[in-house]
Amino acid sequence: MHGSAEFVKGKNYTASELMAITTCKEFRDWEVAFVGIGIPLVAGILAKRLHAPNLSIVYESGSIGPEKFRVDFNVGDSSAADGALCLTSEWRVFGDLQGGYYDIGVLGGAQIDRYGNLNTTAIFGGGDYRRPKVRLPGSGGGNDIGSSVGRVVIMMRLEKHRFVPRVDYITTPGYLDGSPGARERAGLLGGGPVAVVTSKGVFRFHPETREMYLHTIYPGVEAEEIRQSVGWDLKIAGDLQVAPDPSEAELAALRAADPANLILGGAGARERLSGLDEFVELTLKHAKR
Amino acid sequence: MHGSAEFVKGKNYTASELMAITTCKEFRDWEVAFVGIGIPLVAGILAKRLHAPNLSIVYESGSIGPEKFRVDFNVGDSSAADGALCLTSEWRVFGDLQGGYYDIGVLGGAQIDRYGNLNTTAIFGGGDYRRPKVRLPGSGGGNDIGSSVGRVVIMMRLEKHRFVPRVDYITTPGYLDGSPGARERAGLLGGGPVAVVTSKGVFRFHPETREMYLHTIYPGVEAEEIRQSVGWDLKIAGDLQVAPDPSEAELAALRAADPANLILGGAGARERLSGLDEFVELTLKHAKR
Amino acid sequence: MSDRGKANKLMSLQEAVSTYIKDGCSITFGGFIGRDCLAAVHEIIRQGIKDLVVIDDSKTDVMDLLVGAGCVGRWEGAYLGYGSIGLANNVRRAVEQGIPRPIDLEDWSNAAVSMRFLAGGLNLPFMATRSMLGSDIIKYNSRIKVMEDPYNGTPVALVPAARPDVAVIHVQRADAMGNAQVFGFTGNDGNKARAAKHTIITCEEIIPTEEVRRGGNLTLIPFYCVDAVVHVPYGCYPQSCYGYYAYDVLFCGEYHEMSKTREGFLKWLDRYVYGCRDHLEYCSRVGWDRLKSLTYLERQFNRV
Amino acid sequence: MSDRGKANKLMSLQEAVSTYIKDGCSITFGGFIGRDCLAAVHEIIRQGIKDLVVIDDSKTDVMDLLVGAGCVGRWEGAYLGYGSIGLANNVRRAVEQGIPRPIDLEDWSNAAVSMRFLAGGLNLPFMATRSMLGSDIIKYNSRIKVMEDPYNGTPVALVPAARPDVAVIHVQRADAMGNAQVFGFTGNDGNKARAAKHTIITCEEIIPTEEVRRGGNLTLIPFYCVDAVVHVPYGCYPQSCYGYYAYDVLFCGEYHEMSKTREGFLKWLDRYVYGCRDHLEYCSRVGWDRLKSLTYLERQFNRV
Repeated sequence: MHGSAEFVKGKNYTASELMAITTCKEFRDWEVAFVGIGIPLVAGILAKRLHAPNLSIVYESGSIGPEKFRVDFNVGDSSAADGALCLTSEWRVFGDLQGGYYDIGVLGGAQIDRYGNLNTTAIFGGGDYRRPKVRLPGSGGGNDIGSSVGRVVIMMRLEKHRFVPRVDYITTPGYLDGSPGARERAGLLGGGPVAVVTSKGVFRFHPETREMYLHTIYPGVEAEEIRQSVGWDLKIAGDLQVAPDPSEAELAALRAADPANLILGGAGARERLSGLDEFVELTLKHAKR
Repeated sequence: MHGSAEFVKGKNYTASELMAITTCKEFRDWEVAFVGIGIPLVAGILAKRLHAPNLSIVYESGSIGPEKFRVDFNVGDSSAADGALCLTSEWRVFGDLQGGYYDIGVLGGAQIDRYGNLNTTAIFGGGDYRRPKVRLPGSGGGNDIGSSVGRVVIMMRLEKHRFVPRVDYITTPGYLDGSPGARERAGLLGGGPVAVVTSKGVFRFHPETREMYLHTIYPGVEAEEIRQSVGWDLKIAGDLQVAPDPSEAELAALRAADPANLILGGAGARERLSGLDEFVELTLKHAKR
Repeated sequence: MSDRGKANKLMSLQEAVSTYIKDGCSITFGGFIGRDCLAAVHEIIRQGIKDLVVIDDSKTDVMDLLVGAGCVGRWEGAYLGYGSIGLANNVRRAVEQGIPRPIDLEDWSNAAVSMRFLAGGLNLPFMATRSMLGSDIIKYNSRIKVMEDPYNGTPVALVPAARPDVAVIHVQRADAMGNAQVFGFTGNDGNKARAAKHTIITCEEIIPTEEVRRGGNLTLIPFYCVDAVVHVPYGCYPQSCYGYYAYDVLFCGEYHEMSKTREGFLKWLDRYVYGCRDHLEYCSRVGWDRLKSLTYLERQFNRV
Repeated sequence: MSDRGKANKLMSLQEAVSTYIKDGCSITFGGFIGRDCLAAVHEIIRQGIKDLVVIDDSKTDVMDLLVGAGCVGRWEGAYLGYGSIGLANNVRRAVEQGIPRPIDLEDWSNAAVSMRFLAGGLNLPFMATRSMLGSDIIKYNSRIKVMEDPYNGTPVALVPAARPDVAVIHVQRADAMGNAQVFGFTGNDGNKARAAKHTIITCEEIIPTEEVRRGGNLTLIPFYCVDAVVHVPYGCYPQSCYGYYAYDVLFCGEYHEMSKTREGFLKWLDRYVYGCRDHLEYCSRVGWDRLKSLTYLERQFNRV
């Protein structure tokens, strides 16, 4: 998912920043994380700079445990290999994913349903799979991560057309039809989704019904506002949590991790740069070495 | 197969040396050869030192195209990797073998039959597979080479108990039951055996019947002597060839390739060495760098 | 293999592309949205090659250009998006509106494509995977066959080997024989080179074979898989090449903005592809200072 | 994986063996009649571990010792012979005469074993291969299943994944986390480490993690596959270790001569295994000068 530079009303952070900081708390120190590109990756870098310095990030291009000196725009950027513990092949890291070696994966998506199934392939609209309204990037490694990683965290902007009762196309399996043992019956090895971090709050999944429910809201957000943005009758935790505002330290660390604001700030941030030289300068200045 | 230091009667070379020199002529320049250990390997090194300097030798341990500075006693010796073009994994070179990238393979064996099937697993004797008279090393990569390499050259001492109508156990497929298309029907990709280089002469295979026949005899050997050493009614080529004696240059190159005579000379040669230092000295003196 | 057993496979990019890449052939590209062989792609477009069947994992920059230039008839792959930059505009236009021509899409996951090339690289008819089970990727792709494994009875998905006609792979270093050394991640390149009927290597540096022999552990692709070796410095630009130059996020951003309209894309194509005789002219147009800045940046972090 | 995510996995050879290698467990060893972990094998014998199920490709030196010492109940593998030196005497005695105990043998080819570990390393239930078709290996091994491939109808042989309890792998360099770098051929070690439930790395040198990071392309086995890291210089002797020491053909020849009789073998075992408290004492008994000669010889050809 892509960033935007606009501050949340009355706050000193953007929705993207809040999502990155919230997601970063899902990583634990010493874990191995298989992380997709964009804001999910920044969340991983941030976790390494904050509470999980020994987190190893794995890229599907074949890089295992790089030092996160600089931010990556793609999983295949040379930066993804900076000081890596092991530089290997794509098929090998997917094999290790399937082998159960990776604890956590973070994914974005365009559409999600109540059982955590993700669509990143196509929004059918009036059309169908062959001629959709919007063609999305496709699975990439998303399906593989959702199939086999220990637990999955999903990051998505909360919008009603994205949170639907049934996705047009299951690119990445969540809990499928939600029936008991649906994942195991299909042959899936990973644990499935544990959290959906959105721009308004965090959803989790009921251990029995496997249905997504509202677990945490951000400061200043109303639960009802969230319920209106979801396409099914959303359940809300009895002990609904309210997340704290990000601390100054968290925001500073995050902004240093993406110093030109190119991930979190989106296209607008590119235009604000005077040119490539400023990008090079900012990258070198904030590189953590 | 293992060497012996005894000269052929009336000659200045041993049977092992003659076999190595005869085999070496089967390699062509620029080919890629998958070669087993022992005398087959020395034949490959010799070819590189004589007429095929660009021959690439591949070892099943995962070494591709080493410079043959020194002789190897096992496929996994560090020497097998000296100056290699590519150092990789065992499964990878077997994959490349299966992919058709290797032109020629050279194998030894304990038992062979008229259709070129090889046994390196067990001589049953009075027993069976589970409790054989002699347990041999097993397939190793032999079966794989015989299954998939472009063409196979076999090296074996000519002895009646080794050249049998039907091997006790087909470790490495030759032409199986000899019926037309037997290899293709089984699913085998490689071309099968083209020559059996023995201590008395060279056998080849009839293009239609797939039966092994006598193609070349060594100087001083009688065809009848060979026929007596084979366990079936051996056919002899109408234009039976007589191989020339090895040249002095060939013998000198061969002896420099195995300077301590440990491959071609067998156990006796080990005892003739004064100790490890002499071995180190000989190796360094004759290393071709 | 005898035609591959030659000491010198060096040729120009023009010659390598025209010799091995034909209308209608199937093709795969090395790299993984990083180390993609953009210079070769520009040459394919300049030569007007049509109806390509691209079999690949994640290969956005390459595909968006080729699709926009009308070179692609079919895509079998996993991902076509610009990471943090956005969707692939030319791909969208082709799929949603058939502009400049419709393309046939077959969806796989990256692990599935990886297994297809592993099978191809081992000359096996298929590989199994535990990906895609339960998903709609299988529903819409009849070439994925779900079976119970004959040892434990667990479900696995079989995927068929990929055996494209051509692979084009950019590496850091190669010798004239075609021994190719890759630094940084290696993607599926080792398998792609083996699976393809013909492999073109483009590289940042040509090194003597003696230098290859000093570091055989770094040779990902041995000479016997390679047909052509082409020296193309900055052959991945605007993508990154580990140890040589960093990603040009601004140039890519500009491409993304321009390619939002068909007119904008065609303008871009005229300027950077049709309007350049060869890769050298493209580099000049981009600006050598800009390229050197990216080399400077990369070398602060990685050196080969 | 949390128990594997530790910064420091260094331990003694005694501790690593006693922690992970139990009576009756299945085990595989790294190397390929070269870079085999002989020091660990001696320790297994000293600890009197019994009924091992060894799953391996070509692993003669290791197996002949373990079989002769009565540690092995079953072998699933491809090759047990001494290359140019001769047959494996202890293996022969066990199979032909049940001395010191009968062992159960299951024959595979090296490619088949390689595919078994590739399947295990990818957590797949099986792999296909085009080896062994038409041979008696299939006739006597019911776990090899010949099928028609569902895409083209060609015959292939399926082999089941190998998932041993333990892998012991000797490498040139590793850090305390367990990132293991191999120079020279790599055998099936990358897959063995992944396929095994527990992996013990023995190594010639412990290096700082910073040094690993300077050459990530040489890391064959990442930390997350590793449970124990043991520093054992000359840990492969009398076998070779690329870049560190050459093969001792004379010592191996002497072993081969002595092991022709059961008595001779037991004498050898007393002298070099039971009679040595640990690997250091074994090195002393062999003689440091001898070891240094082999290092000198190797370094004329290869350096890490």
